[in-house]
Amino acid sequence: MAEAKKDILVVSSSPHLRREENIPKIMHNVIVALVPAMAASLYFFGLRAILLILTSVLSCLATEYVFQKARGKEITLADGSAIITGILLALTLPPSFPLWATAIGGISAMALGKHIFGGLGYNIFNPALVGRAFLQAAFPVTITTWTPPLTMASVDTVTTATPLALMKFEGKITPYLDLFFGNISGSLGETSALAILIGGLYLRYKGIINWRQPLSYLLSILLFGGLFWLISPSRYPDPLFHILAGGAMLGAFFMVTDYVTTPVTPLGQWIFGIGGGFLVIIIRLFGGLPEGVMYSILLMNAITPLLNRYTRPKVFGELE
Amino acid sequence: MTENILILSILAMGGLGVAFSLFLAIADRKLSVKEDPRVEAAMRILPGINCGACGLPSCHVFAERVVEGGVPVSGCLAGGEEVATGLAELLGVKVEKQERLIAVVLCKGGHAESLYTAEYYGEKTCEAAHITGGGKACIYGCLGYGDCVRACKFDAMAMNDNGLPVVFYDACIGCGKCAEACPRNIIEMHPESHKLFVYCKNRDKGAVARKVCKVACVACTLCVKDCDVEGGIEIIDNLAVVNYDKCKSSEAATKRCPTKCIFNDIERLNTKEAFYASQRKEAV
Amino acid sequence: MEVILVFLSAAIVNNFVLTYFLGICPFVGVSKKVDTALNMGMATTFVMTMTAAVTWLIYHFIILRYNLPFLEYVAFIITIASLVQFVEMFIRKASPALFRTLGIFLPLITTNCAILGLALFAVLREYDFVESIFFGLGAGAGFTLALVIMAGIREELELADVPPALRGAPITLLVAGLLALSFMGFAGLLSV
Amino acid sequence: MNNKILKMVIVLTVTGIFSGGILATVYRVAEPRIEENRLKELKEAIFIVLPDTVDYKEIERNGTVLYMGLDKEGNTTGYAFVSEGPGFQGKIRMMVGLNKDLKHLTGMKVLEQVETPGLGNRIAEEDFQNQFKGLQFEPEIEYVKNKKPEKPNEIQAITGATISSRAVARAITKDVKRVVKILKEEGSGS
Amino acid sequence: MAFKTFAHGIHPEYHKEATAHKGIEKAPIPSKVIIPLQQHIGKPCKALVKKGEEVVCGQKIGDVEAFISSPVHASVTGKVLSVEPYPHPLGGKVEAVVIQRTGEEEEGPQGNPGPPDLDSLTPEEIRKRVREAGIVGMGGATFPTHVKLSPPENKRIDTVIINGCECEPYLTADHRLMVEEGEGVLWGALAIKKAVGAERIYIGVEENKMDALTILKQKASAFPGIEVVALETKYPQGAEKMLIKAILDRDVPVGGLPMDVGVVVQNVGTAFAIYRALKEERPLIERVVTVTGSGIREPKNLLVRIGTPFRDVIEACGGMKEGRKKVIMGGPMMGIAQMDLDVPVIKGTTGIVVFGEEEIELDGYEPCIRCASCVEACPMNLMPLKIGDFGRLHMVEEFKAYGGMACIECGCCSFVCPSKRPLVHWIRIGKIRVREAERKVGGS
Amino acid sequence: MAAKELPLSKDFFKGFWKENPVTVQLLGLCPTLAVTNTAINGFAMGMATTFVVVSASTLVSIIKRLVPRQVRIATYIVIIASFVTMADLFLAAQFPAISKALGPYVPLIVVNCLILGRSEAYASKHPVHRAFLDALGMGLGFTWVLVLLGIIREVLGFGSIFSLKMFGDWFTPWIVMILPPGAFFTLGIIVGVINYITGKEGSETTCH
Repeated sequence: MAEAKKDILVVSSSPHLRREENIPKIMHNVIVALVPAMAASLYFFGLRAILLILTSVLSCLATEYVFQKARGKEITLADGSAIITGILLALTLPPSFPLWATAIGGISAMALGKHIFGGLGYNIFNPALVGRAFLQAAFPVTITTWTPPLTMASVDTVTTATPLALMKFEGKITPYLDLFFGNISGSLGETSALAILIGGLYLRYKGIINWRQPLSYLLSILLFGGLFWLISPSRYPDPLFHILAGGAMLGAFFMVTDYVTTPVTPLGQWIFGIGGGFLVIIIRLFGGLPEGVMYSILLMNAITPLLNRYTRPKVFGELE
Repeated sequence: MTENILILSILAMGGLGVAFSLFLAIADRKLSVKEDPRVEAAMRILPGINCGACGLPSCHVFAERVVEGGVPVSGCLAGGEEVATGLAELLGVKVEKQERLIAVVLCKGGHAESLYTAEYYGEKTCEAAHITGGGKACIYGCLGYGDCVRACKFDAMAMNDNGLPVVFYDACIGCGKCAEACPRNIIEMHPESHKLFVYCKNRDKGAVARKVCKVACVACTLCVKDCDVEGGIEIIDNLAVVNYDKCKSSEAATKRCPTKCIFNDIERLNTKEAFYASQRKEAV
Repeated sequence: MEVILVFLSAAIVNNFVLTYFLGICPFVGVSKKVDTALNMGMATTFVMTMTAAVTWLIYHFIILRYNLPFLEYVAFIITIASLVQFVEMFIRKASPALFRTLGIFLPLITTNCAILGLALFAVLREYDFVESIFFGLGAGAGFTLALVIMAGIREELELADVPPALRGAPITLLVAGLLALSFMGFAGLLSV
Repeated sequence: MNNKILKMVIVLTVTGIFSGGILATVYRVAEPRIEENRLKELKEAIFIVLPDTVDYKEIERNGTVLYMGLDKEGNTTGYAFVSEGPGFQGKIRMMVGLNKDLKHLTGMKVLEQVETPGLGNRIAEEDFQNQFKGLQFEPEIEYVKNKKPEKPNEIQAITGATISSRAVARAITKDVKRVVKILKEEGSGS
Repeated sequence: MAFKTFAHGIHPEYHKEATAHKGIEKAPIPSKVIIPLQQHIGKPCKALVKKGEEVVCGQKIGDVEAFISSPVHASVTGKVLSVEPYPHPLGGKVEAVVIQRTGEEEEGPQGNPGPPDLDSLTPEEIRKRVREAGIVGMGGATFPTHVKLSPPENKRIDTVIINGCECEPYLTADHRLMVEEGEGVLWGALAIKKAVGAERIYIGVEENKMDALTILKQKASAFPGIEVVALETKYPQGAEKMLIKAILDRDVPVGGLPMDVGVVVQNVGTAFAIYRALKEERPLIERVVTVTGSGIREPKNLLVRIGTPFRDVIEACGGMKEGRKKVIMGGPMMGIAQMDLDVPVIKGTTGIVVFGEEEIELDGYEPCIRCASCVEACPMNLMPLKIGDFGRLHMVEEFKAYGGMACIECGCCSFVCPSKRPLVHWIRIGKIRVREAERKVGGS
Repeated sequence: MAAKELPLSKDFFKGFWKENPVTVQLLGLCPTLAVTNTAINGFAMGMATTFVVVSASTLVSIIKRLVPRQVRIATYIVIIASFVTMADLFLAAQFPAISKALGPYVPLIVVNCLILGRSEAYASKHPVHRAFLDALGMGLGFTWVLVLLGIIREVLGFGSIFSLKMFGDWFTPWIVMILPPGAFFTLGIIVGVINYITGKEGSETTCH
């Protein structure tokens, strides 16, 4: 080896300046943005919520560790991406969901959703939703068994239906204020629209998400929901209900905005949002399941590579 | 009833058979397009690994061309003589003997011999490092990130402990991919008969070259004088260059080299086995 | 309206590849590039539609008429084989350019179980002639859809750090599983 | 050229003829067994939905096939028929038993279904099917969720499979009314 | 107040305060200069002098008979030590004339009467003199200026834009030039306008250089047809295409030149060099160089003779601090890291930025998380994440299909990437590969 | 082609592991995925396929000289379809329950590329006894993978093996395993694991 000179020069390719932002910073901000939703779940469902979130996060971290260790890769548990997956997965589960099944969800989320593709950045589908969809397919009964929030006075029943299920199967509409604040039965994190909105606005404020995806997704739900409502107001709920009920808000701010699994081009992002919103309405109103947010996003994830391919922006100065 | 079924089904199936085979036969006649069956036959002979050493995109294209007569039957480097004979047999032509090509790495300035004036940060490939100049002071020398080794599809190269690539004489088929991959054009393809090589590409003046690398050619002209053949070696741009038209091998020319950068017939010593044996020894 | 339902059902809700496992071989084999996948999909759709029509005729005018149910498979497969071969010859003659992009897939189509599956399902579901044709179109469209989506994903995965043992077929199957999981969202869409 | 074509035609035709012949022979052997299996299955289903039945008679009315159950003495035990309707993913076919007075059901057995395993396909389980014993179908069969049925025309839906349960209820309601109408007309007519 | 600008781009920290208010100092004249025979885009010069020959400051020592080329001049009076390949700040080794200085403090040819005003010069004469003075694009591009001043017959030029953006962080050379030599810049701009027959002149300056804006606006009132435009401070505002977009809202076509939309863009430094060449008949032998960065003891704006080794320039600023350093010629966004301090200052050296340990980015990168920051940042509206990968993996066809060749290598994508991926580096590889492939096709 | 005479045992055993039709050659994936929700279904499908591949290969090997090139595929496919029909009739007559469970996937054996592949690539070029052994090996190789797949999916999806209950009431079946996604996941993982064991990187389908 040549003698190491003391003031050796460093050469590298330009640019020589880099923004301070890095992956852990982004991820940690997302975790911060999830705090209101987690707090709301604690308020409505008590310590059970914390248990679920912990189980989910730990199982995700453990799976990530095992995969990275097995492949001899750098262990990147600290970058926070596994934690986010864990939290998001937990937030989509019913409060009474068994812990062992939660762990299976966490493992399948990380294994099937992320590490078979090579880890962070390479996955095609949103890992948390892969975990959720896996659980939905594996334990369809357990995952649709809902307990009411602590704040809801209900003595006669141990299980209830979510606002969407009430709407779909019994034609009942839940009051909007309850939907907004989260005084309803449903998954841990999707009950309180308010808490999610706070987190989403924080992410926007920090510049981590852009406004295109949540906006187009929610607008599309409003539009298509509104269309059917106009066709038959008695049969279909009004668009505001669609926005506030179920996982629409959580999806709009934390899943449609996921970097890895959504398009990178502006046009692609619009199409993703609009297509997703359309699918939500179709599945909610005509499908076999009351909720369509998860599937709408997974399906759009699947065509994201195609969207990226066919919505390449016009190069500056490119002729038509 | 039962007899009926038997007869009916025989009739039906026979009818279908007649109908479809006639239909196809007529279609075949009306719509037939000839494809040379020899292409398929050639494909069977070729190795089918689409290495691209022949300069064509795939083995199939090669097969088409070779049948057309666009490329010689010996054009498949990966397949070697066996394929060439096979193709020749198929196409009824004679094999032109072609001399085997070997890749030669013309730089001996590894970590131990070179001066580093800078540290390179960035993608660890020669190609990328070359754009920024890399860390080595010698801008003609091997960058040592192994693009050539990665380019080799035949497992005929490896990086040694000194950060230099080694070509395995016994495994190289002469496809030239490594030479193509080297951004500094240090690797050259030579016929087997070339034995004498100057392992340096530095065109700086002797003093400058010497400063940056212990085994650089300093253009001292000793080899030029010692060479068995007059004019077998010339100095071009401060660098000794072997003129293979006149001289392919000369032990004498290598004797007095002050920086030990010219050798005769050492390539054949680089076999796969020898390489891994030597690496292991050093590791111990 | 009815035929549109048949079409949508075959294309999306009961996607041939993702719910009936039909046409998995080409699905795994020809889904590396989007362009190729698209061509393969179109070729298959074309053959499927033709098959749906011809096998319907054969079923109704030979097999049902003379009550020879046991000849169904043989008759169908020989029809398909001949059809594919004919299409191959025809395209080759009519448009050599098209043949170069499509032709290489045609031999693959004969043993694409989606085609025979299509013919069998059409019989099983007692579709009439027009419905059969739309069923073929829909199944072809669904096959193309799945194939193109998969190709898009696989192009992306070319750049990904997939574990070596999973590269190629295994990751394709796993992604197909995830796609099937996503397509479960459509379950029950057209039947209630 | 012509020779080639001729050979092609002959080979394929001969193959076809052989194939047709052999298959016909095999079919001739297998067919009775297959038919037997089919009848056995039908019979079993009828006996399940119509208690105390040992024999049945197939009757056809306006294109609807009905099975009249007979007990040991040859008395009518009720009527069975096949009811069909769209389920969650595909068609559901059921054998439904109707009592002699056409007042209530005597049983139901799912013949064919492609509902989600573990969820919708639980309509084929005993517990669910048994709910139809003695169930009244006027004004129509209703389903309730997560609680015990209270009225005589109610069944409890399978948890997580509301749609499949509802599909069964709807299909049976529709078909039983039709059958009852046919039988009543016949009764009044004769 | 909303300033004019273009779409996308980034807002890095500018770090200009270290030198923004420091007047231009004359650097000591070095004892030895190295004049590379190629300091421009185009055909390299041939040496007009031999080893041992005496040369005087301002003497033309290299030239070649080619349109796209530019002569070089001795920047000191002295004796030619050698003509040999020498490390070049743009990489590799280039034939250079090395001159040992013998003369005392010389100012070079200047004060020649020259024509009193522009009216006496024809466009043809302006171009000729600009060429003889060896003027090239001083913003770093080093495209021979007389070529730009000779638009082909079929391209009508209506507008001249003088680029005073200096959007690269750290650099203040142009800024100081505008503040201190505003009149010269404006005069040079008029000469350019006359040479190309344009109707108007815009001078684009980013609004973070308020003093320069004020001074230029004041002085411009005396010149007809010059408008000083304040632009938003955003990188890469100074890229030709972006500048034209911001000021005129015209899109230069991909692969096209500003002249395709009737515009000529010149850097303020170039305008000033033209002024000195015409007014003072002084060839281009010195330029303003910003020497700054955390590794420099006394950051300065220096007037440096072309050919001065970097080592001497850095010495004139109190030398470098201890430890590992990165020496960049040009700004940190597009500049080139040097592996040797013997390289000389050339006509395109806008600055020498020396980064100390803390400013050197770490090696290595993470997987792309497809955050789309690069897509949002790219002023050329490309998808850097894609073309970067295509370049890295030598996917030539895809690289071209995604418009990789349109990349201006401004570095915005690499700058914003949270995974620290070296996108520009990869894109350069891609471009090289595409050119190689095209050469191959063309060749066979 | 068969320049070197391999031992007969090799003809037989290669289908089990080295050239396993499913895990290595990726042939016949449709039935592999579709009918393996229980072990018994997988077994039945495997046996039916084995029957067809053995009969077809043997017959093809016998008549290989009589068939002209142009109608080779068509003839083979007719032969295969005939055997499949026989298998189908046999199942319907003897095992109506299994016949019902396998549904339309029995006729789809016709287009299982494994069978045509063996007929075309092996039987049409080799003597009868070799073709027979090769087909038998392939068929059994196919069967064991199907049974393994069936076992995994049945255990997780129903909590049983060959319909025998495995776990107590505490076990909640993973319904996903008997649904399409579970089939894809399980096969994907099995092929991945086998690639890992054999040290092979990525495999491509050779179906044609």
